[in-house]
Formats: sequence, C-alpha cells, structure tokens
Amino acid sequence: MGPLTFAALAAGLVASALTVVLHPNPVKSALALVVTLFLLAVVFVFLEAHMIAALQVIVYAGAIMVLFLFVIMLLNLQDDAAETRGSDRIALRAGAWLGGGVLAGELVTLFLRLPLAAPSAAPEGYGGAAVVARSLFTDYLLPFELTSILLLIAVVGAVVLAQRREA
Amino acid sequence: MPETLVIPTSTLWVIAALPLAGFLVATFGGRARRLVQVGAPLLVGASFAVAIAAVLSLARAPEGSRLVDHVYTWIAAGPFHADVTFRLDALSAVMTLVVTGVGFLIHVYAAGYMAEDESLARFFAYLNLFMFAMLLLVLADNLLLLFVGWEGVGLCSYLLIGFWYEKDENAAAGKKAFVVNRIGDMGFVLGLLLLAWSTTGPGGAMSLDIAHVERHAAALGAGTATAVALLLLVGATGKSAQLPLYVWLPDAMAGPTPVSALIHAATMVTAGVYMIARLHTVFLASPVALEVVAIVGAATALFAATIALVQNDIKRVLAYSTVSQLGFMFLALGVGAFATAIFHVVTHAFFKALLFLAAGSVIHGMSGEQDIQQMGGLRKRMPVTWWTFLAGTLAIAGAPGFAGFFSKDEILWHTWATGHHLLWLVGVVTAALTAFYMFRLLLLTFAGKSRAAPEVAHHVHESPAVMTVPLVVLALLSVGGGWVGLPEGWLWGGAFGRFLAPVTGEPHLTAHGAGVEGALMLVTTLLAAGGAGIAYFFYVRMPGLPLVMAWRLAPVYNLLVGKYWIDELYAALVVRPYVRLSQALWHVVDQVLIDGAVNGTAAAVMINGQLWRYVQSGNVQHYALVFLGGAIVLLSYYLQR
Amino acid sequence: MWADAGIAAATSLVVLLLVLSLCFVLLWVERKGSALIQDRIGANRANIFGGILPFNLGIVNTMIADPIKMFTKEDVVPADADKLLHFLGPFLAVFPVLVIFAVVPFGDVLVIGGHSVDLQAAHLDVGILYVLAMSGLAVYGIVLGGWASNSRWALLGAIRGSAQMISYEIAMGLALIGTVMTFGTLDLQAIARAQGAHLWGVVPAWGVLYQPLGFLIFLIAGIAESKRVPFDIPEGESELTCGFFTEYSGSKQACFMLSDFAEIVVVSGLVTTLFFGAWQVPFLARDGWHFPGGLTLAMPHLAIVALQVASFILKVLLFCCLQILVRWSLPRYRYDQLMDLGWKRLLPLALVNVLVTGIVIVLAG
Amino acid sequence: MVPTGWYLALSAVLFAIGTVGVLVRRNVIVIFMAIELMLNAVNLTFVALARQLGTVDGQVVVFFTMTVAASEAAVGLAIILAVFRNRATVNADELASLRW
Repeated sequence: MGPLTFAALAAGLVASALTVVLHPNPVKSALALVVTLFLLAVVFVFLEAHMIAALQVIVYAGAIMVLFLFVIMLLNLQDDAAETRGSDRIALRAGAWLGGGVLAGELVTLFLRLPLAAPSAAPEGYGGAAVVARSLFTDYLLPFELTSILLLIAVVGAVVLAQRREA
Repeated sequence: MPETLVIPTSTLWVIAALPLAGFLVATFGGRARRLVQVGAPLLVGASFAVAIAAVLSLARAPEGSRLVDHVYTWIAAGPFHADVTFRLDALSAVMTLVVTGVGFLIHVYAAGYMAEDESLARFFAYLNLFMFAMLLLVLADNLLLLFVGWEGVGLCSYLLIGFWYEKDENAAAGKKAFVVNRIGDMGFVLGLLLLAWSTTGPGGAMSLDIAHVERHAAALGAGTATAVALLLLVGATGKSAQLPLYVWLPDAMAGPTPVSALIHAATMVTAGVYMIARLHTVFLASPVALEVVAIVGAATALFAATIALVQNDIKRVLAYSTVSQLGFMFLALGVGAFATAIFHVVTHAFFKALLFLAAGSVIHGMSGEQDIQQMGGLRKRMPVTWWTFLAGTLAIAGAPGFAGFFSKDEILWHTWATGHHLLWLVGVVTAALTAFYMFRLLLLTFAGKSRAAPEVAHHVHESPAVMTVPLVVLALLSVGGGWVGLPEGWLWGGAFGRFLAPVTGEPHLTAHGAGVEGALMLVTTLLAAGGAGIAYFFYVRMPGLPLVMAWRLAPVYNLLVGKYWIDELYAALVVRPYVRLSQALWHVVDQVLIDGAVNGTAAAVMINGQLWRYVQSGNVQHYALVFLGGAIVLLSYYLQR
Repeated sequence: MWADAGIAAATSLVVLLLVLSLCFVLLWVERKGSALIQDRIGANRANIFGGILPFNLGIVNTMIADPIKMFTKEDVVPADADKLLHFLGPFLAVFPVLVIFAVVPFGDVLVIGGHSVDLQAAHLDVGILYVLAMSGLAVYGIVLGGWASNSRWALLGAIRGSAQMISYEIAMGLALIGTVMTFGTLDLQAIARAQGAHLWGVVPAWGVLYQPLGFLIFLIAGIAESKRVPFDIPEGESELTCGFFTEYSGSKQACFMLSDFAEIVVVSGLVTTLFFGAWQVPFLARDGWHFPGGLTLAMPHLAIVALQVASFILKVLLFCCLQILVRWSLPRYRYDQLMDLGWKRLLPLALVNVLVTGIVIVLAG
Repeated sequence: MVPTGWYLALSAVLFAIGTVGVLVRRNVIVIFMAIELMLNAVNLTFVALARQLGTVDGQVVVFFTMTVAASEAAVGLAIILAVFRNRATVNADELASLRW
C-alpha cells in the first residue's frame, strides 16, 4: 500500500471516527462507526490479515453494529443537540478534548519513536484462515475454549437482562 | 529407674476410653433414659474390670515395673515434645483402682439416687466425663496430659456443682468452685512452666514427661525447687481444698450427693495429694516447701475440724470433715510419708464416700431435709443406712481395726517419727475433734426421737437396694480396707508402703520402735474415744447442754458457726476490691479508652468519608476523566525514560 | 498486467450480467409462475407489437416493460426523511448482494490464447467468510431505508428486518461450518473442484450427500435472509403496508426489488456451489467424459467449459424456481414463530450438524 | 510499503478520538460505540505489530477481542434496554444515582 492510499484511508478513518464522536444523531454515529469498522477491515487486508478482515466485517459490521442500530431504533432515540453543544459540562468537555489531545500526542510520539525495521515479506498463507486457525487451535486453545464459555455467559446474561419480568 | 522395667502395653487407654464412651452415650443417647441409667455405670464398671486386669499384670511384673501405653505424639515443637502416653505404676495403680472402683459404686448408687431427675442423661454425661478426666489425670505419663485431666475434673466439678442450676445459689457455688480452682490452677501452670524450663535436659530437650522430671528434679537448685514446689502447692491447695483456698468445697455440697461423694470426697479433691506424691522428687529437693506442706495440712485439719463442730447441715459437716482429712493427707505429704498419704487417700475414699452416700440416703429418706437438728431417730426406720453410717463414723473417728485407724495413726506416727511433735499434737487434737463432731452428727441424725415435721417423719423410709448395696460394699471396705496397710511389724505390716516404695520412696524416720508407735496409737485412740464419749454425753444423755455451752461460749461458738468469717474476709479483702477494680477498669479503660479509640477510629473514617464523598459525582465520565489523567501520567513517565 | 486486468474486468462483467439477466428472467417466472399456481393468466397487458404480430410476446414484454415502467416513475421522497440515507438505502440493499456473486465460481478454468482464466470474478481464500460478511452488510440497506423514511411502517419493518437477518445469519453461518469441515477449505472454487469426484465411481460427490442437513438449514436460512415469503415479515403488507420500503417509489423501489431477486439468485448460486456440484457435470472432467466402467470420451476444451457453465446456470435456475414455488405456496410465519424457528430449531440443528460432522470426520480419519 | 509506525500512530489517534467520545457524549449507547472504537484502535495495533513481527499471534488476540466485544455488546445493550425500561432515559448524566 502506497503512502497515498494510506493517507486516504487514514483520513477516512479519522473523519468517520470523529463523526461517531461528534454527530448528535445516534443513528448517524452508528453508521459512521460502521464505515470506520469497514475501513479498518480494508486496512487489515492491506496488512495481510485476510481472515481478521473478513471477521471484522462479519462480527463488527454485520452483527454488533446491527445490534446497536436495532437498539437505537427500538428506543427511538432522536437527535440531541445538547449532546455536543450544551453549555453545561464545559469543564468536562474541555478536559476531555485536552486529555484526548495529549493522549494522542503522547501515544503518537511513543509509537513513532519505536525502532521498527521494515517488516520482511509475510510467509506463505500469512493471515489466512489455515494459519490463524492453526495458531488458535494449538497455542491458544485454552483461551479459545474460554471464549466459548464467555459467549455462553453473554448469551445467558443478555437473555436474563433483557427479558421482561412478570411483576 | 532402669528402662527394662518399662513394659509397653496397649490396653491402658481402654480404662480412660470407656467412661468417655459413657459420656458419648449419655450425650447423644440422652433420650433413652434406661440406656443411660444402666449403660453409664456399666461402662465405669467395665473400666474398673480393665483396671483390675491391668493392675494384676503389673503385680506379676518385677517390682518397680510400670506399664506404658503410648497412644500418639501430641506435641512436637522444636525441643519440646509431649505425648499422649498412659502409665501404670504402683501409685497410679492404687489411684486407678480407687477411682474406678469407688466411682463404679457411686455410679450404681447414683443410678438409683438420680432415677427421678429429669436431667439424668446430662448428669451421667458429666459424671462419665469426670471419670474420663480423672483417669487421664492419674494415668498420665506426662504432666501436660495430667494438666488436661486436672482441668477436666475442674470443669466437671463446676458443671456438677451447678447441676441444678435453676437455683441461683447452686450456680453461684459452681462458679465459686471454678474461680477458686482457677486461682490454684494458675499456680499449677506457673509451676509446670518453671519446672519445664528448669529441667531442660542436655541438647535443650524440654519435656514434662514424669520420667524426665524425676531424672532432673534432684539436680534442681534449692531456690528453684522451692519456687516450683510452692507454685505446685498453690495448685494442690486449690484442687484439694486446703488453706487458704478451701472455701469452695463446703459450698460445693450444692451438687447432687453422689457428686459430693465421688468428686468432693473420694477422687478429685485427692488430685492435689496425688500430684504432690507423683512429684515428690521435686518436693524432696526443697525441705522448706515440704515443711510448708506439712504446716498447711495440719492447720487445715484443725481449722476445718473446729468449724465442723457446730455445723448443722449434714453434708456441710461432712464437707468440713473432708477438708480436715485432706489436711491429714497434706500433713503426711509434708513429713515425707507419701505412701502413707496415699494410704489415707484410699481409706478416706472408702469411708468418706460411704458417709456421703449414707447422708444422701438420709436426705433421700427425709424428703430432702439436710438439717440434722430436724432429724433424729432414724436408726429404726433406716437400718441399713444406720449401720453403714456407723461403720463410716467409726472408720473416720479412728476406732481400732477400722480403716481410718490404720491410716490416720500411721500419719501421726510418721509426723512424730520425723520430729514434728507440735504438728503431731495438732493432729491428735484434730483426731479427737473429728471423733466428737462425727459422733455428734451420727447421734443427732439417728439416735433419740425424731425432731422432724410429722409429715416428713411419716415418710421416712429405707432407700432401695440399688443405693444400699453400694453402701454395704463401702461399709465393708471401710471396716476392712485398712488392713492392707498394717503398720510395720504387724503380720504383713508395711505391705502397702513397700508396694508404693518404688514410686514414692521410703520415708526418712528419725525415731523408731514399735513401742513408741503403740503408745502414741493408744493416746490417739483414747482421745478419740473421749471425743466420742463427750458427743454421746452432750447429745444423748443431756441434749440441753449444747445450747448452754453455746450460750456460755458465745464468742467462740459464733466464730465457729460463722466459719471464722473467712468467706466474709475474702469478700472484703479480695472480691469487693476486685469488683471495684474491674468496675474502674470497665468505666475508664474499656468505656473511655478502648471504646473511645474504636468509636474514634470509626468517627474519623466517617468524617473522612464525608469529606471525600463529594468527589463521587455518580457520573461515570468524571471517573473516566480521572482515569484518562492517570493514563496520561503513566505515558508521560514512559516518554521521559 | 493489462491482460490480467482485462480478464478480471471481463469476468466481473460476465458475473454481473449473469445475475442481472437471471433477475429479469425471474421477474417473468415470478409473474407467470404465480399466475400458473393461482390458475390465472398473469401479466398480459403489455403487447408492444400486438397490432403487427399475430401472437403475444408475453415474455419479452414483461421483461422489458416492467423495468421501464419502474425506472420512469416519479421518485417521491417523504418530507421529513433523511435525504442522504433515504437515497443510500436502496443501493446499500442491492450492492452487497451483487458483490457476493464475485466469489461464486461459474465454471472451471478457461484457457484462451495462453491465458488461463479462472471463471470466477474474485478468487479469495476466505470466500465463504466473504459471503457471510457481505450478506451481513445487506441488512443496512433495509435498516437505513426504513429508518430514513421517517415513517412508522418503515421503521417497524426495519427493526423487524434487522432482527430477522441477524438471527438467521447465525444459522446460515453454522450450516456452512459443516461444509467447510467436510471440504477443509473456505475457498469456493476449491469446494467446487472437490465435488468433481465420484463416490464408488458412480455417484457424484456433491456436498448435499455429505451435508443434507446443512443444505436444508442453509436453504431455509437463505430464504429467510432474502426476506421472502414465508419470511417476509419486514414487508408484511397486511400489517405494515410495505414494510421498510413503504415510502419508496420509482427507481429506488426497483432497486429494492432488484435486490430481492438478486438474493434469490445468490442463494441459488451458493446452494448450487456448495451442495450441488457447482459447475460440475457428472463424469465430465477437464479433458472429456469419464464414465464408470472405463469408457472415456474426449471433448474440445471450449465445449467442456460451455457445458459446465450451462450446467451451473441450469442448476441455479432450478433452485430459483424452487424458491419461487415456495414463495407462492406457503403462508407467512408469525413473528414469534419466525424467531422460534431461527433460534430454537435451526440453530440447535446446525450445532448438532457441526457436532455430527466433526465426529464423523474424526472417526473416518 | 508504509512503515508500521504510521499504522500505530493512526491507531493512537483513533484511540484518542474514542476516548474523547467516551468522555463527552451523554448518550450511553454512543459512549458504548466510542468504547468499540477504542477497542478497534487497539485491534489495529495488534494487527500492525503482528505484520511487523511476521506472526499471527496478534491476529489471534484480535480474534479474542472481537469475541469479547461481541459479548460486551450483547450484555451491554441488554443492560441499556433494562435501564431504559426502568428509567426511560439513556442519558449518562441522569444515570448517576451511585453518588453521595
């Protein structure tokens, strides 16, 4: 990927991420987040993480964000102008932007200082389903199995939390 | 003692375990009254049988042997170690037989005496637990284990004195016994610790094994030995009701009569005697302490006997007589006649158990009446009780041929023969007083006409066989039990002393001669007979005379009736100041200082929390902002590096 | 370099045209088929050359007239609608469906002038994941279209649609796991090639033989994903007028309809590829026929490729017809029944299928 | 070829944007989405560094992150639904009853 492509992608990512944070309408925020996630999947493809890129779209864009949109629509949330423009919480907002800026600056400084050589060519099949799966089912078998339990708990938890209790 | 004479065995624990089993049966099978009523005495009887078997096997072994039953290692902490080991030598053999034998008879008696009590199971549970603790005490091969038994009997004593806890004075009596015993036990514990520390063997090996202590006791310095011995004596005075810690025993009569017979006459109170005999090597190392033991014993004997002269409660008279007889035992210990002391323990166990049980029978027959001034004329109505009580009285008064005669005279002989002539005099006077008050008791109770209320007198009846049979057995023992310890030179004379000699050693007599001994014996007997005669004169021939005497000698009489005001003295000197000190501590230290510190801490925390709670806005984002600040600080640190 | 790009462009174009033409065919099949089922004549008004020709060009008329009518209608946008999203909705609905076909192989390798052309628009190692990803994105068209319309009907339809699609996506994905385990790859072309074998030399080793249950679940979940009867609850015309596209008209509505038909084609294409031998013709290998019993018959390469592509299209058409048959035969599910079927029947069945497949694979070594 | 550092810097910027979103928004769902954004920024770091190291370990971690995010979304949105049912609001300012 050339620097131009990267710059375009990065600009798109930052723009859509800012939209997530700034747009007063939650549906638009969610859509912006979908765009962000999709663009990230594209970045993953350029980083030769094909499997992860596909999963990113399936899980994040295809499932998680649909769930978000579903809930937003279910609750019928509307624009909230005070969300981003209210005169209260000025201190909080100032602190947040200042802190966020400092955090970004520090992290960027830290990362750009890292002495990273240009990566060598990726091995054959790198980032494909077979390679990732082999790692997943050998070195990371225990965490993998634990995630299944985590998911089960999440399913049970979601059902229990969301069901209407008969009074 | 050569190690070859140590005979390992694995049966001794059974002797102690059987009463424990009885305790468990009575505790968990309490609903089955019949089972407990029959089972508890039977288990003690079984224990007695096993004890006999064990003693027989000991008797077949070479002289001076001992059976040792190592059960398990209890404590092994660095250089210190203590085992749960039982030992059966001559001394513990005698004690075990007395405890299990007399205990068995009293259990049988109690099965009848307590038959109507609704807490029968609880009673037998305590009684069996007591038997277990007592056997632990006498069979222990280790002073720490002995101490467990020591505390165990104290606990059971407390539980049994306060057995009828519905009445406040009974509960108070139990508490008194417990507290006074604790004072003695403190001395005992300190003595044990000092003993353990001062008998540290080569290589720092610390042990309270009896063999270990005996090995090292002779090497104790005079000062250390005196300190150890006196501390142990404090324990012994507490447990064996000697001056100045005797006060609990008369009150202990609040318990059921079999308890008085078993614990406060035959067994537990002799624990102090047994302990001193067991540790006589330590006492021998300190002549001063030994002398103190003798003086304490003699003083207690006389002191208690004088109080007994004027008491009117049948059990209380016996209680003071017990204190007095224990004084005799201490006197024997103090003059180095350890075997003789044990001999008196044995005979005393017989006749005092008998007297208490007979008294219980009287109380039973008199529908709970205990005042001898309200009795009289029971001879015809309760013949078995009368004859057995007479046998007991003769035995304790020292009538020739009866059990008490031999043991008491041997004590007095040893006192004289070791040069304690003044103490001998005290002993002789006490013996005369004993004869007087015992016959007073006997005559007031059984002779003459009934002074009881008509409806009570009408119901007077002899006790059932389950109670009288033990009385008869004990009466026979009181009559003939002394013959095992005939004085030196008579028939098989001195056999008892020789049996115990490997354990207790030979007394060192400075005077000898059967003639002197016989003469002294005659003096004592005559004095005792005189005492008995005066009693007959006072209470049968001229029943009005005691009142006149009491009126004429009012100060003395009041002093004796008031028991020398010792309880009041203690209350004024110890109890009330202690209560006042406790109250001061409660109000100042506890309420102000400790509560103040605790509440102050809580208040400080609360004020602090009040201040800081304003930080808690409840808004997650505020917390998150602080979180972000922390992350930035951490990152800055990494950037600076 | 340029040749490759040209080939890529060509194959993509072929695929696109294939799908679109199939959609037009289906339009006619739907109208005439439903008429056949309901015992009526069906679309018969458009008769362009009616005065000239002695017979009615029914097929052509419907196929041409319907789209023309649709795309020339007035496009009405509700007053309070979110203009941008209202505009984007139809395209987001149709786009992911069309691109799914990119990874579906419609033939084996075609060799022309030294270039060997894989008859597949995009060759991806993770083809099945791509399919799932794109079908997951298809939901956004409905959700956004419904929400942006600013209409109660549309919003309800959108909410229903999102819940339905997300539910059946799970069953669909799990049904595919069995197939992936059987063939050991996520690559659709590889799966297609693997189905060229024959069991015991006579039975074509098509996926449906290994995964009958997986096939059924996938087919049902696929129909549900395409929101067609009996799963057309997001539209639910009896309750929601027209569901998520109530407020659409003209060419935008045409896009929604196109995505509807395209989904039928895509589901059929996937079923064919995964379970019915893709472009494979029984006993036809790259160099000709290999009948059981050793009889071989050579054929020219182009003829073989043509035969294979034709077989693929035939199979796809067959499954399209099957779906239309289903659509006009069954009544609509109630919403709770729909969720019941998805979560309590298909999902456990799919899990059992995965489990059984795994056990069989382990036992068979 | 773009240096790995750039990807990391991009992820840092996205992370910071997500952080700001968590802090400034009042709608709990949007806060939640901002958290997802932060998670994805971290995912980018993992994938970029996995490419840098030539191993897939980082991608495996991303796989786990996605699992966690999915669970989180399911449970979190269920909680939000339950809260909305009780309080009829998803405004973080109004959901501040855990306070003095």
